[in-house]
Amino acid sequence: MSNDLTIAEALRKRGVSRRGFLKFCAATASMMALPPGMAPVIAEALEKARRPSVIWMSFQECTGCTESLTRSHAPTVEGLIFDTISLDYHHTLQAASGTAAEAAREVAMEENYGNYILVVDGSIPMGNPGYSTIAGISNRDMLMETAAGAAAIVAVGSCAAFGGIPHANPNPTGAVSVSDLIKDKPIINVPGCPPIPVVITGVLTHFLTFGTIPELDHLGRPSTYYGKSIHDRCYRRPFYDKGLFAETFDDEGAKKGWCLYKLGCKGPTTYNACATAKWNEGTSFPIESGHPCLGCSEPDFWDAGGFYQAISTPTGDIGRTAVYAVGAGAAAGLALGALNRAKRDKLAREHEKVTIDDLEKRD
Amino acid sequence: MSENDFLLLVRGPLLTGATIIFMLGIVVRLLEILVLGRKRNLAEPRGSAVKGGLRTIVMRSIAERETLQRTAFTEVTGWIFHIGFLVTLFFYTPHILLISKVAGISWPALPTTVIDALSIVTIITLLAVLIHRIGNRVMRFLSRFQDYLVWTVTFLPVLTGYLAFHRVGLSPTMLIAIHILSVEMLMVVFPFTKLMHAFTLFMSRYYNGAIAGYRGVNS
Amino acid sequence: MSGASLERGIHAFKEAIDAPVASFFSSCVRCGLCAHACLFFTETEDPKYTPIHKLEPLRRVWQQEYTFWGRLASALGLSKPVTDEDLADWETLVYDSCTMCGRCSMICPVGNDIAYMIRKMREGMAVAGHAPPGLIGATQRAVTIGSPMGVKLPALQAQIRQVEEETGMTIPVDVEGADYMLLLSSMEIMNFPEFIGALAKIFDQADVSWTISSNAFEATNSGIQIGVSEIAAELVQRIVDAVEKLKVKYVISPECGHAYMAIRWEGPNLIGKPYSFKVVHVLELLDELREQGRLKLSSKESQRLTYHDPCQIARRGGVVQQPRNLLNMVADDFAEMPETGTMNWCCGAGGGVSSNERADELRLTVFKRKKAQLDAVRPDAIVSACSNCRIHLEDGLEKYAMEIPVLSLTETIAEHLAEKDKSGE
Amino acid sequence: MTTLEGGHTASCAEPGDVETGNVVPLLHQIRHAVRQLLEANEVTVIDLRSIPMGPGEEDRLAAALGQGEVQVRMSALGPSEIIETQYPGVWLVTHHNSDGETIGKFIEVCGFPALVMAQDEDIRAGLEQLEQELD
Repeated sequence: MSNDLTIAEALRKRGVSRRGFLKFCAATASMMALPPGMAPVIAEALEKARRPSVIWMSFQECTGCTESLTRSHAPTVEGLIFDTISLDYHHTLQAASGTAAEAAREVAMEENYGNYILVVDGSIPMGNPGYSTIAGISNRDMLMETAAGAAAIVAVGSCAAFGGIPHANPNPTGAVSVSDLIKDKPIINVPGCPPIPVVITGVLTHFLTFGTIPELDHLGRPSTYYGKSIHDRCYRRPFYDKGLFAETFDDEGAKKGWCLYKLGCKGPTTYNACATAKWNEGTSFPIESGHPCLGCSEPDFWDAGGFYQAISTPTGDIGRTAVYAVGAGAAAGLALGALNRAKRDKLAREHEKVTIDDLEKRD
Repeated sequence: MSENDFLLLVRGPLLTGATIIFMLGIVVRLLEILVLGRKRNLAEPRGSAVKGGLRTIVMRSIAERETLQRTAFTEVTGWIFHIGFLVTLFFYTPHILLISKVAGISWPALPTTVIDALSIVTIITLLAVLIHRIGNRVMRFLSRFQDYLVWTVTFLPVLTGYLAFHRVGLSPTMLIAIHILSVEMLMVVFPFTKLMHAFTLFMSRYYNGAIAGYRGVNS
Repeated sequence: MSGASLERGIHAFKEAIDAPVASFFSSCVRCGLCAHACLFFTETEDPKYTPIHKLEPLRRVWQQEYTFWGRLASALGLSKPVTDEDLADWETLVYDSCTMCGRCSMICPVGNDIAYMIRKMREGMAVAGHAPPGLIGATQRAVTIGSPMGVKLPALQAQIRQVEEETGMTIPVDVEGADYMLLLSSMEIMNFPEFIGALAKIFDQADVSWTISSNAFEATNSGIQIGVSEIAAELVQRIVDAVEKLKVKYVISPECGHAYMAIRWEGPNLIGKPYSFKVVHVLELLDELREQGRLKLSSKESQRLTYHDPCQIARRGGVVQQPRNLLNMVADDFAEMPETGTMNWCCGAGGGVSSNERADELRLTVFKRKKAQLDAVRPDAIVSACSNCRIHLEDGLEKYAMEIPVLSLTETIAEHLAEKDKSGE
Repeated sequence: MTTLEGGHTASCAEPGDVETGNVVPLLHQIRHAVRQLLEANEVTVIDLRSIPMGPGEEDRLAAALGQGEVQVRMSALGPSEIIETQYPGVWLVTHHNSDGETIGKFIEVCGFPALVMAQDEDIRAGLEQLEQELD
C-alpha cells in the first residue's frame, strides 16, 4: 500500500463504508478514552492523516506485547489501525528475514527519515552487547541508530518502558529502558506486562490522528489511560471502603467478590486502565477474575515486595525482629537498671549524715 | 532510586531498624525505671495501694469538673487528638492488616469514611494544639525543642496518612512510602522523648494512685 | 562536718530518685495543666510557678544520671550539669512558691505526683545550702530547743497551768500506761492553748485515757519541711522514745497539717521501722468517739460554717470524711466551699512557707484563691484543723478586709459539749 | 468465545453481589439528557466503557432501561445493535467487530442515531454502482 493514501482512503479501498468508518471512529474515540463527542473530530483527522511508517523493534522481551496486540484473527479496531499504518519492519511479524529484513528497515528509515514512529518492546542489555543481538547488531546500537531518525518513540511494555522483568533483581544482563538511553526524542511509555492492546493502538491512533504526542504523566505514560489508579476505578472499591476483604483465595470473602487488598492487590499504587478497558475484548480484568493486581504497569513491579504481600505490610519479619529487640532490650534494660541501682546504693553508703550545721555553706 | 526502591527501603530495612530502636528503646526505658525500685512503705496503711493505683490508672483519664472548666481547651483537644490518633492507628484496615501480619491478631476495622473524617478532625486538632502550645504563656514557657519535635513526628503520620489515602500530590507509591517513613520517624524518636508517656503513664498513674490509696485517698 | 555544698545537694538528688520519680519525669508531656492546679500560678499568672517547672534541676539530674541516653550525652559532654546558680535560682520556686499541697498531683493527666518529687528535691536543696534562712532557723531550733518556735517545756507547763485554772480540770502529763499520748504544735501551745482545754473537756466526757509527754510534746517536724530526712527522723525518734517510756497505745496528732504527715506517714519510713503503736489524727479520734456515741452535745452551732481542709490532713493524709461527720453533728448550717475535700485549695502557707519570712508577700497574694472560694459560700466562720492554716487564714482575711472568724474544729465541738453526766460514776 | 451480550464469562464473583453504585447515577444522567433533548434539542452520547461496572451491573442497567419499539441491526465493519429503550429517545448502541467482539457500547439520547442514516458518500457510491449495473 502506498504511504500517500490517507487513512480514510485506505479504509475505503478495503471496502469499508462511510457508515462503517463512522462506527470505527466512534469505537476509536472510546478506545482512546476520549469523550464520544470527539468521534467526528477523529473522523475529520483521519480523513487527512497520512499513513505513517512504523518500525517495530523487539529486544529483550517475550513477545507477549506483540501477542497482546495481534492475538485476534479477525480484524479488530486495533487490527484495522495496524492495517492502515505502514508497518515496515517488525521482525516477529514480517515475512522477510535476514539481510532482506534489515534492508527493509534501512529503506524505511531512509525514506521516512525524521518522520517514522519507532515502536520498541523489550529492554536493552548493557552488561554485554552479546546478550541480545539482531543480525549481529547489538540492541543498543540498533536502537540508537534507528531512534536517530524517529519522530517519536513508543516504548511498549514494561520492559521497554522501565526495564521490566530483565531489569528485575539481580538484573544479570544490565537491562535498561528506552528512556534510560534516549534523551532527545519524545518517548511515550506504554507499560504493562503486557499492555492493554487498545492502549497501544490508542497511542498510535492519537499520534496519527492528531500528529501530536498525548499528554503524559511523570513516568511518560499517556494520562488518558494511566491517569487513574486501578483502585480508583475498581468495581470492588466499595468493599475496600466498607472494610470487607477476602483473606484467602477460597474464603467467603473471595467468593463474594470482596476487595483483594489483603491478598496483595497493587491496585492502589498502580495506574492503568484495566478496570475500565478490561481484557480479552472487554471481558474481564485480573481483579474481576479474582486475582489481585500485580502492578505490572509500574516500574520494578517484579521487585515490589511480593505479589501476595499487601502494599502496606513490612517486607521483613518484623514480628521476629520485635521479639529479638524486646529480648535485647530486656537484657540491656536490666543491666542498665542494675548499674543505676548500684550507683544509687553506693551513693547511699557514701551518704554523709546531715545535721543542722550542714544547712548553710561554710565560707 | 525508583519509587518502588524507596517503598521497599522503608518497608524493609528502615522498618526493621525503626522497630529495633522502638522496641529495644521502650523496654530499656521501662526497665531503667522499674529497676530503680522504691522503698517499702513502713507506715500502717489506711487503704489499699493496689486498689488506689488501679483506680487512678482509669480515673485520671477524666478531670473533675472545675479543672475541666479551667483547662477546657487542653483537656478537650487532648482527648480528641488522642482518640483520633489511636482510632485511626488501630481501626484502619491496612493498619490492622499490618498488625495481624506482625503479631497474628486482628479485629474488625471501621469504615474508611469514618477513619477519613476522624483523621481530618485529628489533623485540625493537632494544629490547634500546636497553636495553643505557641500561644499559651504556660505552654510556651514549658516547651523545649523536644516538644515541637514530638508534635512534628506525631502530626506527620496523620497528615501523610491522610494524603496517602486521598492520593494528593504524589504517586501512591511515594505517598505510602512517605507515610511509612513518617511512622518510622515516630518510632525512632519515641523511646527518647516524652512519647514514652504512652507507656509510663500507666506506671505514673499507678504510683500516684498507690501513694494516695495507701493513705486512704482517691487520687 | 563539711557544711552545705553543691556536691552534697547533687548527691542527695541522686539518692532521692526512685522508680516513681523516674516514671513521673518520663511521663511528663509538658501540657501545663499542673499550673492551673497551683494557686501560685493561678493568682500570679507567672508561668515560672508551673509546678513541674519547679523540679527542673532534679529532672536534669535524673536524665543525666539514670537514663541511658542522658548518660551517653553526659559522657559525650553534651549535657549541662546542674550548677549552684541553678539551685540558687530554683530556691524560691521550691520553698517559697510551693506548699507541697499536692493539688497538682491530683490533676496531672499522666499521674505525676509532683508534691512527692518536691519533697525529694528539697533533700538536695537543703544540703546544697539553698533552703530559706527562716526555715533553717526553725529547723535548728527544732533540733536544739525541741520546737521550731523555740517553745520549751516551761512554756508548755505555764500554758497547762493556765488551762487548768480556766477549766478546773487536770491536764495529765507523763501518765504512764495511758491509752493516748497527745502531741501539740508550738503554734497551738503559744497561740491557741484553748485547744488543750477543749480536748481535755472532750476526753473527760468521753472517758478517754490520755497524757502529754514532757519529753516529746512537739508535733511539728521542720525536718520534712526543709527536706532533711535525718533531722526529721531524729524528731520522730524523740516521740517514739517518749511513747516507749510512757507505754501508750496511741499517739494523737493535733490540729496541724504537716505534723500529721510527719508522724503518721513519714515517721516509720524515716526511722526505718514500723511503729509499735498507732497514730491517729485528733479528728479521726473525735469521729470515732462520735460514732460510738461518746460525744454528747448540749447545743448546736447556728452560724453558717464552712470547712477548710488542711492539705496534709485531707489530700495528703486521708482524713476527709471525719471532719464533715463532726461538722454535720455540731453545726446546723455547714456549707462546703467549691472544690473541697481532696481538691481543696491550699491556704498558701503550708510546707514551711509560713516559716519563711521571704515568702510573706507571696503567700498573701495567693490567698486571693481562698478568698474567691470563701466568697462563693459567705460563711459566718471558717473551721479548720491546722493551726498553721488558721494563722494564715487570719492573716489573709485581715489583708483582704474580710471579717470571718477562724475556728478550730476541736474547740468548736468542745464549746457545744454537754456537761459530763456524773451519774454513772 | 465471548457472548454477544458482552457478559462476563470469567468472573469468580457472583453477579449481583457487587455494587459500584454507578447504575443509579447513570440513570439520573440519562434523565437529565432526555430533558436536554426535549428542551434544547441537544444530543448526548455516554460511553459505557468509561464507567467502572461490576459483574452484572451492565445487565442491571440494561434491565432498568428495558426495551422499546425500535430495534435496528446494522452490518458495517461487523454487526451493531441499536435498540430503543422503553424510554423513547434513549438508545442503547452496541458495536461489534466482524468477530462478534464488543468494540463499543454507548447510550445515545437523540431522536434517532445519526449513524443509521444512509451517508451521502455511501449513497453516491451506491448510485454509481446502480448506474454501472444499468449500463
